[in-house]
Amino acid sequence: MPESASTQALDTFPRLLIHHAQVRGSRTAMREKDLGIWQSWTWQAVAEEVRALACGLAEMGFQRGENLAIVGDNRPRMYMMMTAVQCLGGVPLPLYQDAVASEMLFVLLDAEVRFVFVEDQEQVDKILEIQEQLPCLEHVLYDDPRGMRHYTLPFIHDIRELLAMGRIHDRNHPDLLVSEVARGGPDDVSVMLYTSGTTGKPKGVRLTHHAFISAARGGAEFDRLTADEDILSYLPMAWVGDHLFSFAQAMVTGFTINCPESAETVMTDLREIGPTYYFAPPRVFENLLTQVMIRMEDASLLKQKMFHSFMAVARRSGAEILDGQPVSLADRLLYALGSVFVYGPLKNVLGMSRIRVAYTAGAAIGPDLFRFYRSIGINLKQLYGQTETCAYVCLQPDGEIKFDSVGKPAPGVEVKIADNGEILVRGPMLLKEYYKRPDATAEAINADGYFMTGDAGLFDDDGHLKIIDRAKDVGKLANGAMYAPNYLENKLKFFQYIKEAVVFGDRRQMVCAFINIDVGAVGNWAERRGIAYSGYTDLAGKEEVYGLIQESIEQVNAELVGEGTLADSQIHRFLILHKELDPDDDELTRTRKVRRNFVAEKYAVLIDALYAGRSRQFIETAVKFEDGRQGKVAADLLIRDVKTFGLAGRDA
Amino acid sequence: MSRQIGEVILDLKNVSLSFGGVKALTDISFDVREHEIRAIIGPNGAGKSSMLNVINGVYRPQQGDIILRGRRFSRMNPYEAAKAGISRTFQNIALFKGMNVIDNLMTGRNLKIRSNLIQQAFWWGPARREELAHRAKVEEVIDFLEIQHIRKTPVGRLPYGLQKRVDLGRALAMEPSILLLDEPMAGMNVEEKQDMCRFILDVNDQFGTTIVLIEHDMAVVMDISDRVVVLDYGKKIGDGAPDEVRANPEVITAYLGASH
Amino acid sequence: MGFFLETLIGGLMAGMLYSLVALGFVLIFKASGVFNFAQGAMVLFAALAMARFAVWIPDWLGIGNPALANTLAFLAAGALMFVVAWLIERLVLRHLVNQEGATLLMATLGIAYVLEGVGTSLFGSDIYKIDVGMPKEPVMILEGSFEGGLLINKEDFVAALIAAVLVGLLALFFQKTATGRALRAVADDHQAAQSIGIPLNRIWVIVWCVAGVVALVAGVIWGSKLGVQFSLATVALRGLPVVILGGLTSIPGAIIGGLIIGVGEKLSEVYLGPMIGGGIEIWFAYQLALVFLLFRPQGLFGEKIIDRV
Amino acid sequence: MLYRENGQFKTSYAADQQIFPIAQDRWAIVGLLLFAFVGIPLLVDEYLLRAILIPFLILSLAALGVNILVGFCGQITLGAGAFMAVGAYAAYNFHIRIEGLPLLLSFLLGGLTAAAVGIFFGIPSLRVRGLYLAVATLAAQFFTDWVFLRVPWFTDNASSGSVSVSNLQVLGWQIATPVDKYLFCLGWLVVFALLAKNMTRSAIGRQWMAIRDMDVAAEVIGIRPLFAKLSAFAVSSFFVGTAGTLWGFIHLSSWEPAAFSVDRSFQLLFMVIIGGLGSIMGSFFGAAFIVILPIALNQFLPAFGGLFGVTISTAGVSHAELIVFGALIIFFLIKEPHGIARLWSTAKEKLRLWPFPH
Repeated sequence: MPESASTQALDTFPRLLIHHAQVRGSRTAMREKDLGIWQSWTWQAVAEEVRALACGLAEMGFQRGENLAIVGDNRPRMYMMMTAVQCLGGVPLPLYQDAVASEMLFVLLDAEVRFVFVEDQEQVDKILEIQEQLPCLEHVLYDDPRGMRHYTLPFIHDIRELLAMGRIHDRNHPDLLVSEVARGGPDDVSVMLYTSGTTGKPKGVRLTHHAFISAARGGAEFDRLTADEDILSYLPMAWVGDHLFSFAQAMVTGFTINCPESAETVMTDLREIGPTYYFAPPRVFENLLTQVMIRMEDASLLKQKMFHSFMAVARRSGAEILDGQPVSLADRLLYALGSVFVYGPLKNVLGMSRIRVAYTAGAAIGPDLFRFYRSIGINLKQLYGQTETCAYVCLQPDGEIKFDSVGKPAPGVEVKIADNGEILVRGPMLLKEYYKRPDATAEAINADGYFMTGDAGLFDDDGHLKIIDRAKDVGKLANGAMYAPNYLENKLKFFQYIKEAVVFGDRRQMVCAFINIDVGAVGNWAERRGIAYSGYTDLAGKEEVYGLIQESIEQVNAELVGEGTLADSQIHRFLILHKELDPDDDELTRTRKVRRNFVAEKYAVLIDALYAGRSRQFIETAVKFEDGRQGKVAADLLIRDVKTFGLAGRDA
Repeated sequence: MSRQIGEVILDLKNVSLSFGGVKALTDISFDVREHEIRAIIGPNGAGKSSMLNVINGVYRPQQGDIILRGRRFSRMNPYEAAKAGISRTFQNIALFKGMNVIDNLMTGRNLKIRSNLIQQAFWWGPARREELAHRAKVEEVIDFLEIQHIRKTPVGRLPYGLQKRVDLGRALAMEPSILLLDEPMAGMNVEEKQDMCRFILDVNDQFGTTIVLIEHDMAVVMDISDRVVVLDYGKKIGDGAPDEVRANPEVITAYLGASH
Repeated sequence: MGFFLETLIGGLMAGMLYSLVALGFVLIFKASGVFNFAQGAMVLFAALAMARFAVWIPDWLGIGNPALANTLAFLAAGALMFVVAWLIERLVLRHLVNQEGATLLMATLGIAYVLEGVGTSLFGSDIYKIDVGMPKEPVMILEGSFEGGLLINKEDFVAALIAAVLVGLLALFFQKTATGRALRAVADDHQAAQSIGIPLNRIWVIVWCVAGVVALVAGVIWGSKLGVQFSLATVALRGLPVVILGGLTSIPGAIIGGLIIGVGEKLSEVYLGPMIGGGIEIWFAYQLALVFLLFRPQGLFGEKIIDRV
Repeated sequence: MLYRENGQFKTSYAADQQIFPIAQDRWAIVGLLLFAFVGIPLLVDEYLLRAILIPFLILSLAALGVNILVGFCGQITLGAGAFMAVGAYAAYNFHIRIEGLPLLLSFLLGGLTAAAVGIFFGIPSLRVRGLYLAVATLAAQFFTDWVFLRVPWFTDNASSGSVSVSNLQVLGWQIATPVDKYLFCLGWLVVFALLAKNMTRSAIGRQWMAIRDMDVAAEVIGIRPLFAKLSAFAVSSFFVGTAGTLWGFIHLSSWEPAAFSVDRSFQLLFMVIIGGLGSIMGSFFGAAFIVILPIALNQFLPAFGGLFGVTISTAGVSHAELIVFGALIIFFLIKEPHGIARLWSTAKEKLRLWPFPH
C-alpha cells in the first residue's frame, strides 16, 4: 500500500491497514483453516491483496460511495474485500449467508447494488435465481471456483481475474489508490448493516469510519487488548457484533482473526486456536454447557462425583476468585485442586484455556449459565449495544460483574434514561443515518442528538445499566410505578422449573402471573419425591408443584424489592396453566415469544379469577393436537397467593 | 457440457476368464473412450466385478487382449495398470484399516514417490519435501470430497458411506486417467448416493478422468453414464447409449429374469 | 546296497512317527483352521503324564502287573488329554473364532508354553523312562536275498506298525463315521457347517481330543525310544516341515510327507552329513519344505488357494 | 488432564507431521531422554544395568526390528533369533578378519549381512502367507543354528561356535564398564528408534502397512509387493542383526549359537505381541515387560508362596514363568490384540479428553 498515505491520521480503516502493514508487516493478520493447516496472511500480504482487489474494482468501474454486497462465510478474502471497497470510498454491505434468495432480494434492490462478491457456487446460484429482478446488478464475483467451470455468463467473474486485473491496473496507475485513500475521510460511511426490524422492512444502518473506529478503540482500551490477541471469526459477517470484533477491533489493535474451516469443524478449530478474545451470543454458551453436561453423563461414577463436587466449589468461590474478592483459604486450595482436575482440562476441551476476555450479548443470559463460565475462570462479560451504535454502549468492567446488568456506559458514551424508562445514548459511535430513510433517522435520533434504543432500563446504585424490557412493552401499574412484563417473565423463566410465564399488571393494582411448568425438570423433581402423575395437566395441578413454583416466585419478589421502582412489580398471585402454551394454538409466535394480548383474551376468565381473589377456577380450552385433531382440556385450576416483601398493606 | 468425448483409449478384445473350469467371462469385447463415463451393468453374478479385475490385472484372462492407448497387454498386472494411470475402488471397501484417512490417501501417491528408503529413514531433504508436497495434494482431494472433519480418523471407525468416499479419495489421489468404480453406491442411502453421483460427475468433468463404473442402481447408471455395457452370465448382451440399452429386449428379459 | 536299504527302511520308520505328529497338525488345522504349534507340547505333556502315572498308579492301587499298570496309566493320560483339549477350546479357541491364521498360530505358541509349564510343574522336569515292553533287540531279515541281510531295529518296527495302525484308524474315522464327515464339513466351510447345525465348539473339542490321543501315542513311542524329556516338545518342530510338504489339509499328505522327510533326513544325514559336519536332519527337512513352498505353496496334496477380490 | 492444546495450531504441514505434534509430549520425551542419559548412570548400580537395562535396550532394538516385519508389514517371523545370530557372527568375522576395521563399521556390516540373509529367507513371503511363512523363517532359524554350530569357518574354528571379544573401542572410547555399555546401547537405540519412526511415517512405512492391511488393494494402487515385503525383511533383519551384534559384543562379550536359539525368536515375537503390533512405542513396552517379568517373578513368587507356606523352588519359578508368558500371550491376543501400546494410547486419549469419557 502507498507509504505516503500512512502520514495521514489513522482515522479510516484503509489508513489503519496501511499503518499495520508498515509497523507489523510481517506479523500475522489473518488465518484460515484450509487444506488441513492454518493458512496465514501477514499484514503486508493483506495490504497487497487489498490493493489488488481495490484496483481491480476501480478497473471494473466501481464508483465512490456505491454499495458492494458481500455474501459468504467468514473468509479472509471477504474481510479484505471490505477494506478494498473502503479504499475506493465505497460501502461494503455484508449479508447473512444463510438468507434465501427472496430475503436477499429486498436488500439488494434497496441498496441498488451493482457489485456482489459471494463465497461460492451456492451463493451464485441464489443470486442468479433473482437476477432478473435486479436491474442494477452488473457484476457477480466469486471466491471459491469449485463447480463454477460451466458458469459462462459474462457478468460472473472469478475473484482471481479481478486480482490479476487489479495488479495490472495498479502497475499502470500506481498512485490511484494513494489518492483514493487520501480522498476518504473519517465521516465517510464505512459499512452498511441491515437491521431486521421487528416491524416493517429491514433498514440499512449507515455507520462511519469514525463511529466504528472510536467504538473499537474504546472497547480495546477498556479491555487492554493488544496486537497479540487471537479471535475466532465464526459469527455471520452481516452481524454488527462480528464487524466490531473481527473487523473493526482487529483493524484498530492489529490482532489476528482466525476463520474456521467449515461449520462442522468450528469446535475443533476453536480448540486448536484457543482464542484469547472471544465473542458469542448466549445460545452458543448455552449449547456448549449442555454438551458438557451430556458428555459428563457417560463418565464413570467416580469422575462424575469428582466433577460435580469441584463444580460445587467453583460455584461457591470461582467467580469471586476471578473478581479478586476475598475467599477462604480452604476454598482457594480446593479451587486450585479443581483447576488441575476439572476447570483447566474442561477449558482445554472447550478451547477456552487462553481466553482473557469473552463477551456475550444479543439476548439476556441466564445467571446460572453466566456464572458457570465465570466460575471455571473464564472472564465472560456482557455488553450492550445495537447495530445503530456499533454494538457499543455498555460494557462490564473487570471485577464488577453483575449477572443481571450489562455494565457501565462505555468510554465516550453518554447514556440516560428517559422518563418513560427508555434508554437514550449519545456518542461518536452512533449511526450516520438509515439508508434512504430520513424519516426513520429523524425518528430514531432526537433533537439533542440522542439515539433512542427502544429498550427500557434503569441504573442501579453502582451505576450499572440494567435492561429490563422493550420500551414499547413497558407499562405502568395503577400506582404509576414502572411495570416491565418481559423483565419479570425472564426472571421467572431463569428458574429451571418454569418454562413459560405470562404476567399481567398494566394499569392494574398488582401483578399476577400464569406459569407453564417445564415438564422435564418438574417431572424429574416429582419422580425423585415419588409423586405420581399422568401428564402435564395432572402434574401442573399438584399442590407440591404449586409449592415448588411459589418458592421460585417468592425468590423473584425478594430480588425485586432491591430494584427500586420495580419493587411494586412483585407478583402477588399466580396459577399454573393446565396446558402448555403452544404455537399451534397461536399462543406463542413461531419463535416461541408469548402473544400476550391473545393469551389475555383467551384466558380472560383466569385473569378475572386472579384479580377477583378466587382460590379455584374451572376452565375448558380447545387444543390442537400434533395430528391436527381438535380436542378439549378442562381443569379446575388452583390459584395461589405469594408472599411479597417490603411494602406492606397490598398483600392480597 | 464443456468436456467432449475423445478417442478410444481402452479396448478389450474377446476376453474370456474362468476359475478352475467355472466360466466367469466368455468372449467379451468392448471399448472405452477418453473422458467418457462408461457403465457395466448386469444382474448378480453376471461377471461385472471380474470384468474390472481383468481390466486392471487382478485377474489374468485365459484369452483376449487389453489394448490401452494402443499398447497391447495380453496379461495386464495391477502394478502395470496403476503405472498406466488406471486406479479403482472396491465393491467391499478395501481400505487400509490400520491407517487414518490421510495415510490411506497418501498411499495413493505411492507411484509418485521418488525418494529412496535411506532418505526416508533419515527424513532427509528430498524425502521430507516429498512428504509435504504429497500431503498438500492429498489435502486437495480431502477438500474435493468434503471429508475435512475426518482427516485424522482411523478409517476403521468411519461409517460405511464415508469409507466409500475415502476409498474413492485414495483412487483419486493417484490422479488417474482412467478410474474404475466397483459399485460405488452399493448400500448407500439416497442422499449418500446423490453425493457420490455429484463427486463422480465432478471428477469426470473437472479432471477429465475417464470413468468405468459398475452399478446396480439402474436409474443412477442411466443418468450419469454416456455408454453402457450389459453383461449376463459372463456374456455381453447389450452395449450402447443408455436409451438404446434400455430398449434392448434381451436386457429387459435378463433383468426380469434376475429380479424374481 | 544293503546299507542303503537299511537307511531307507530306518527312514521310513522314523517317517511313520513324523506322520503321526503331522497327523496331529492336520487334524486340528482341517477342523479349526488352527495351526497347532502346541502339538509338540501336547506330546511332551502326554508322555510326562504317561510316564508318571505308570509309576504313581501302581503305588496308589498297589498293582504289580506292569501291563495293567501301563494300560491304566495310558487311560488316565488319555483322560487328562481330553481335559486339556476341553480347556483349550473353552479358554482360547472360543475367543479367537474367525481370527487370521497368524494370530491363532501365536495363540497356540502361548498354549505350548502353558502346557510345558504346567506339565513340568505337575510331573517334574527330570528325564523319565516309559517302558511299555517294546522289544529292544534288532533282527535280521531277508538274509536270503542279500549277504549280510538287513539289520532292522524291532522297536522302530513296532513303533512304525502302531503308527501305521493309528493312521489307518484315523483315516477310517474321517471317511466313515458321522463325526468324521461333520469334521470334514467344518473343515471345508465353517459358516456352512454351522448353518446346517453342526456344533462348531463340540467338533473342535473332539478334534483336539483326537489330537490329544495322537499326541499321547506319539509321546509313548518317542518316550520309550528316547526317554521322556523336555526335548520331546521339539518333535513338533520336526513335524512342521512334514505338513508343509504334505499339505496342511491332507491326511494322506501328512503320511507321505512324513515318510519322505523321514527318508530324506536319514539319507541326507548318512550321505551328505559327513561332508558338511553332520547334524543336518532338522534344517534339511526345513530346506526341503522351503523348496516345496516356493514351487507348490499348497503342498503335495493341499487344495490350491485362490484369493478373490 | 495434563494436556493444554489450545493455541497449538499448525501453520505448516511440516509442523503438522512432526513426530510429536503436541508440545506436552515433546517436553515429556526430552525429559525422558535427559533422565536416561544423565540421571540413570548417576543413580543406578551395576547389577541393574547388567541384568535389566542393557538387555532391555538391546532387546528393544531387536523388537523394533521384529515389529517392523510382523507389526507393520504383517509378515510373521519365527526366525528373528537367526538374524541376531547372523548379525553377531558376521560382525565377529569382520572384527577379527579385517585388521583395524572400526567397531561401529563391523557392527553395521554385521547388520547388513543379516539384512542380506533376511532378504533371502524372505523370498518365500512372495508366494506364501501366515503360517507357511512362519515355517520358512523357522527354516532360517534351524539353518543358522546348525551353520554356526557345525561350520567352523564362521566361528574362526572355535569349538561349538563359542566365540568371545575383548577391549572394544569406539572412536577411542573404551567400552568397558557397564555404564559405558549402557550409554553406548542407549545412544545406538535412540538413533535406530528414530530411523524406524521415520520409515514408518513415510512412504515406505505406508507401503508396509498397506501390504499388511489389504495386499490386493495395495498392489492395485501401485505398490510392488516384492519390494515392500523384501524391504521390510531387509530393514527388519538389519535392526535385529545389529541388535545381535550388540547382544554378543556388548552384553555377553563371549557367546555361542545357543544365545540366539529358537526360544529367542519366540521371545522376540512375544515382545511385539504383548508390547503392541505396529507400534514403535510397543516394542519398548514389550521388551521392558519381558525383561522385567522373570526377574519380578523370581523376586515375588517365592515370597508370595511363602504367604501360603508353600516353598517355590527356582525350577518352580521357571515353570511358572512359562505359564505366565503363555497365559499373557493368549490374554493379549484375545483381549487386546494391539498390546500395551494400545492401552497406553487409549489412556493418553482419555487424558486429552479429560474430564470427558469420549
